[in-house]
Amino acid sequence: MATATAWIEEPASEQPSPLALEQSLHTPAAPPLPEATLRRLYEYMLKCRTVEERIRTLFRQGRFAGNYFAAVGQEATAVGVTMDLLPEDAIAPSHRSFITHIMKGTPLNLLFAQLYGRRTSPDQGRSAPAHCGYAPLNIITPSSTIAAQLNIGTGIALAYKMRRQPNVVIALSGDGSTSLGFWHEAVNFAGVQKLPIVFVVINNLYAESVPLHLQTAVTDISLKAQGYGIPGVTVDGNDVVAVYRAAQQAIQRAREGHGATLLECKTYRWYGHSEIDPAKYRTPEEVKEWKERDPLTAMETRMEHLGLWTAAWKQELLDGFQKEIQEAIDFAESSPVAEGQEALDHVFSFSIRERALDQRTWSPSLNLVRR
Amino acid sequence: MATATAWIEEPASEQPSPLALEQSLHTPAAPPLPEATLRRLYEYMLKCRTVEERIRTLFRQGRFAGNYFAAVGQEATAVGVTMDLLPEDAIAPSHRSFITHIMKGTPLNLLFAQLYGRRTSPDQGRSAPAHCGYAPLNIITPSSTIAAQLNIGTGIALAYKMRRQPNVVIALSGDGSTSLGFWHEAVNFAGVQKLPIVFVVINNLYAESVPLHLQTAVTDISLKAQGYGIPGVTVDGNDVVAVYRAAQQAIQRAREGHGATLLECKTYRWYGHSEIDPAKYRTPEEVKEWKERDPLTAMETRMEHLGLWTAAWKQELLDGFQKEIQEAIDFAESSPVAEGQEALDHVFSFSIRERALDQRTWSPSLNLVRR
Amino acid sequence: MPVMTYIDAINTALREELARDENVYLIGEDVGKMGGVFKATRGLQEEFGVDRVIDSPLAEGVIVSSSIGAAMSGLRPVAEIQFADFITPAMDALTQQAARLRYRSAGTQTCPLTVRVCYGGGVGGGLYHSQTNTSWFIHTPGLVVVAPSSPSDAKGLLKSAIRDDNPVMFFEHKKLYRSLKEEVSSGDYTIPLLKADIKRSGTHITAVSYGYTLQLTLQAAERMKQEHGIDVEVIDLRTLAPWDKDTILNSVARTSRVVIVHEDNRTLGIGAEIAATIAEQAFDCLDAPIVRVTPPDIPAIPAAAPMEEFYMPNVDKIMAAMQRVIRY
Amino acid sequence: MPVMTYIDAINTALREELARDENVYLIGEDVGKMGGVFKATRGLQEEFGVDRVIDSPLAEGVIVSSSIGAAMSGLRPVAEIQFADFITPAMDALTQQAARLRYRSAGTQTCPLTVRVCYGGGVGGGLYHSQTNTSWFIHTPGLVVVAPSSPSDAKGLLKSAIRDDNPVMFFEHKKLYRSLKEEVSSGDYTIPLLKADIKRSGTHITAVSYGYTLQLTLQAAERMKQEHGIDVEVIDLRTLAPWDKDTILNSVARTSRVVIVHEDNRTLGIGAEIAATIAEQAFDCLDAPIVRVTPPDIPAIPAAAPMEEFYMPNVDKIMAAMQRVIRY
Ligand SMILES: Cc1ncc(C[n+]2csc(CCOP(=O)(O)OP(=O)(O)O)c2C)c(N)n1
Ligand SMILES: Cc1ncc(C[n+]2csc(CCOP(=O)(O)OP(=O)(O)O)c2C)c(N)n1
Ligand SMILES: [Mg+2]
Ligand SMILES: [Mg+2]
Repeated sequence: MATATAWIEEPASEQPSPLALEQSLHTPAAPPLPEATLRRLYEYMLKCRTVEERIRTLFRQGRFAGNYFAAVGQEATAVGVTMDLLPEDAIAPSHRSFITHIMKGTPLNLLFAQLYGRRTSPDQGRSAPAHCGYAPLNIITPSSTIAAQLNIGTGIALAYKMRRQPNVVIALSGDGSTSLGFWHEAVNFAGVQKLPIVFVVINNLYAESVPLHLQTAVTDISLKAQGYGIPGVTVDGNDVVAVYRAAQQAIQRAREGHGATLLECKTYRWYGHSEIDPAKYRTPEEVKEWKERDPLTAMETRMEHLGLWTAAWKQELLDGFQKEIQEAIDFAESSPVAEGQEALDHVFSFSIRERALDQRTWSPSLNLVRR
Repeated sequence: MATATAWIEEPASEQPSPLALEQSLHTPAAPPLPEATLRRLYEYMLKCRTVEERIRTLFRQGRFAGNYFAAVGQEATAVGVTMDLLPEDAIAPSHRSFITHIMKGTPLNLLFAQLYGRRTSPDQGRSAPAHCGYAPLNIITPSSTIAAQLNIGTGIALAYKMRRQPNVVIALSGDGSTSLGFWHEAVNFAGVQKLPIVFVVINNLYAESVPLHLQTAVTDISLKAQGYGIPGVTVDGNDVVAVYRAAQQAIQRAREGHGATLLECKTYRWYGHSEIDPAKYRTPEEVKEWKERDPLTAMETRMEHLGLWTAAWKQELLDGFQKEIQEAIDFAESSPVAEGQEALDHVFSFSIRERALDQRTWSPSLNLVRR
Repeated sequence: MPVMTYIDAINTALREELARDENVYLIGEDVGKMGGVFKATRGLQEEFGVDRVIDSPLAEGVIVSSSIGAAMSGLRPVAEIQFADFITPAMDALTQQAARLRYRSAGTQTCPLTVRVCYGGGVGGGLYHSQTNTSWFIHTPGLVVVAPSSPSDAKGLLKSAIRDDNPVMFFEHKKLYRSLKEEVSSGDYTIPLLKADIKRSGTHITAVSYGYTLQLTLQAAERMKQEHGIDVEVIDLRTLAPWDKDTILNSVARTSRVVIVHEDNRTLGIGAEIAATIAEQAFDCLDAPIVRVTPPDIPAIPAAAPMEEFYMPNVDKIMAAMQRVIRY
Repeated sequence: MPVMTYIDAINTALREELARDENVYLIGEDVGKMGGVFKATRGLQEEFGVDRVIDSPLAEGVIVSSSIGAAMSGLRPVAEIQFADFITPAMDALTQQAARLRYRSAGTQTCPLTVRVCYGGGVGGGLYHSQTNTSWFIHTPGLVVVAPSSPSDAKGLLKSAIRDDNPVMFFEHKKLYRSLKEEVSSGDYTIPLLKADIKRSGTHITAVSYGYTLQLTLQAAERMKQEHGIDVEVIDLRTLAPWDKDTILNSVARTSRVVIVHEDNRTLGIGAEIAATIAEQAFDCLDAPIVRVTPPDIPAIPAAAPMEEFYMPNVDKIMAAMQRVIRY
């Protein structure tokens, strides 16, 4: 029988080492991304930023109710892991993944209708703002239960596998989600079944007010992959090129049937957990430091050096985005709100209206012998 | 900012490496165990084996109802991790940990009364056979929910920590338990809180009929420790000395406030999952191979070489055990069974008998103006 | 028609559905190589392969939640929960995900999955192998909850459950698995969900039950006829949620006396909802108090036989209740 | 006496209990540094330190299950579930562990813990920040379930819960947190568990409710008096499990008419148990159908205002029910 020490070493040889995979992302061998790709990465980040800042303003103006969970500051991660997905690929979104709809192609009109809780929204006004799905593009309508979308995602991945479909599920969650049993059961199942799914852990160092060291005793969440026999990779979540490269590699693995990957993206949310959170639990210095590492400006500098960016081009893009956003806002604000009784719809495949509104009373039928 | 690669390496330096810890168990430096300790390890293994084989016979004879989950073949693990615990230390047992009661000192009379479901049992006939706790020695009365005892165990460990008590919780579970979210939440919490608890994963390669590779994509469960920032150790669970040494080291760490350890013991159950499981899902060859690695005979050979074992001594021990067991059986079989209505007791700190048996009916009180 | 046990009827229904629709697959603990701890899936992995009969990791949560995703994708998962006592890890998947996916997506995303749950006491299973916890799910709109009381119902209802477009929880009583045989049509028949079944008609008392206690209720009804000349109408709920109000209230309008029997805890067992509905919508029909025959409110069924007997409904307890509403 | 909101009363009770008993500690998501998402634990970590006010990982399961172990060891944990909607990960800990530890150990091991749960709708929280799921726990013998309807009740009942030797679930309605102020005695007083409270006495109708809807019921009662001269007796359950049968049945014996109001789903909400108990044990007392005012059976409360209004009980709906039982 092997010695205990030997046992410990075994797996490394059995499974792709996170390190190996990670380093390969930084080997000079890796060809530079096409200019068109760089441009699109930037355009999308700028669009996401523009859309969310506008959403935040609308919320502060009280033009829609509920709440919003902005990913401002995290665009490099959201964009890098979801660009170039196929329509048949699925996204399992978290509460902070609203902008991934923009990546997948959900019409902006519908997204704003969702924020406004209008009947024209994909959920007809049921879900809270930002908790949005879109069936035609395989974006799961999320609950609010943290990590639950990952587990549903494994089932979609299982269906791809059973049908030998070369598609992938991008499952998004945060550092806090990794403490939940649901997260563990999902990743373990994906490991055992070699499912085509990429678990993107967006490590923004906080779960609401709770800092990472109270969430887990490790500082690199990618280490957790070791326990599931899948590769774990950590990338700078504010470097959209690094994120995109890592994601593409993981997506490739998945499509080719080599199974799941855990991709940790280290980033930071600029604002509170939600629009009603002043985020007093973070120091101004920390926030400032991270804002200086703005993924957008970083990309601008990089592209400017390559002669791919000008202020004029940016303005042009912004003008286009603002126009599109304004149309979406108009659509949402002119959309009807569902009527009260519509709350009774879509409970089952059959209608429950009659049952729910049943006012009948029964009285004795006397045409019977009674004792 | 550090490179991704650097991040991956960080934690190793931060936390005791599983390898380091493991190797230290095999360094020639480690002093040989005192003869008395070797003797006690053997005596306990022999006693556990003898008790369980007798229990299995009693079950087959239909002398007690329900079922039983024998750890025969796994004694080196059960004994090695629980010997020399203090009365204030706690055990969080699984369904296959009945024999750890013998280690902790629960009177054999009570244990057999528990199997027989008699009123004299610690649970007065409530729990299924083998699901036994004992308050005076801090053994948690287990549920059947796999892994749930680990989570309760973390709370006991938290209490030790809060009270600066140098005690430890030995939390026992199997390979199958590691797939449950409960397992993950317990180990993660222990890692964050640096709790005095040792998670002993008894890896006997099967969860009922399900083999390890369908449970997890790793072959060494100790690897999972990496994701929680605690040391993970794998030992030969059939080598009682190796198990005892590893356990003592983990227990030491816990008592000194350095936190939790994940100790994987690789072993094998000789019989079915329970007494009603023919275990057709395993090959006779596999079973044979493992029976040849019987922890008891291995220890006998080892001790014989050291001049510490004779067949006569063994017989002497066996005679003593059989006598003690017979007394316990007599006690159990002569103990009363609870009456039906006792099912109403111990629901709350107050009695519910009156409420549950309430036959009263109310009629209108006419001394009131009625509309 | 072949004579079958309840477990054989379930095994047959699963085999026929696996053969009929390639989108159907089974997943659960020990359902594959071992064929299930109660042998409900016996022989199915050999016949349909490891991709369609999956031995899952020990994790009820992902057994159900992965099935939700697969169902969203057009598959027809049939998940097994080995014992109702261990369904808690799947509580979020069932109540927050499966029950609400259609609702929160306004009908654009659905999960036609079936979750088979082995439940019930009376077999000496003790605190953690005897539970009946249908109430948690009856109380969760969005879930269809079914519980057959006989082999032929088991086959026909399970087929309907698998073909239904809603998440269906299918509760199988472990004591019925082998204690009861009857003729089961070998054909491909289904029994409609959402409809109760009048298993015995009568004019003096309406007795409502489901699962194992339905059989006890039928025995009590027979003895009431033999020994007291009382005609008891026995209604099998079959579907516990949404339950068939009309069939029951129509019966009460004829009999004016009601006895409800179930094995779930008394407080907020389904009997409470049925009684409350009658007391609100059929108040005029009542000539006597509505009597529930249930276990007492204790955490679980103890292992020792006398305590289990004390807990379980039985024919005598049911007859005593019937006497009470008649004598009133 | 100081005038306090419900949230201040809870904060005060927690502070006083932390100061009174060194075995009391708090644990939950964001309860420490942030003082809770609703500020129920505001200032307590500063005052009592990180060992006694613990920011837990995002895992309701271990928040509750670790509290069980700590309680077994003699501590008095007060765990917080941030939203009732997210209690499912703790379902095993609550129903299979906390509720049964005393029972399965025949009283030799117990867990005196308190689990504070923020529940309820009417604040636009949408599908996953509005739930009322008390029924799951009322249906679980071994748990004491408490739900205060006012600031002074909140303080007195929370102190009793923390000092009680049973696992107590303490449901706090988020809409009550700041919508209501009243005088709250500054002393160290407790209010007994297991007893209902007659918040308004009357002779014509017995109206039963708890939590937020209790306040609506009081408003409806007042208007029934003003507008129709009807005297409604309003009973606040306070403890939902085990509920106070005697107080309610004694009242029904006097009034002979019953209206039950709650925010939980209609099917198997606590109203079902109360109505069923009355229909069995106080049948003679009834002069009218027992009417329940509840939301419809839909999976959860939609975000859009009109649908939430349609869902929630309100004063008009309650008055209509009261008219119905009077006119009958
Ligand atoms: C099971 C569950 N518990 C608690 C909550 C409340 N909650 C919503 S978001 C959140 C923090 C999530 O943190 P993280 O996973 O890091 O994602 P982030 O918000 O940082 O993007 C919490 C505790 C929830 N939605 N679900
Ligand atoms: C949550 C839960 N699911 C299922 C079961 C049924 N069950 C009892 S033991 C067991 C297998 C446990 O395997 P393992 O953890 O390896 O322990 P072992 O039996 O090998 O000692 C299962 C599935 C259970 N008790 N709890
Ligand atoms: Mg985060
Ligand atoms: Mg095992």
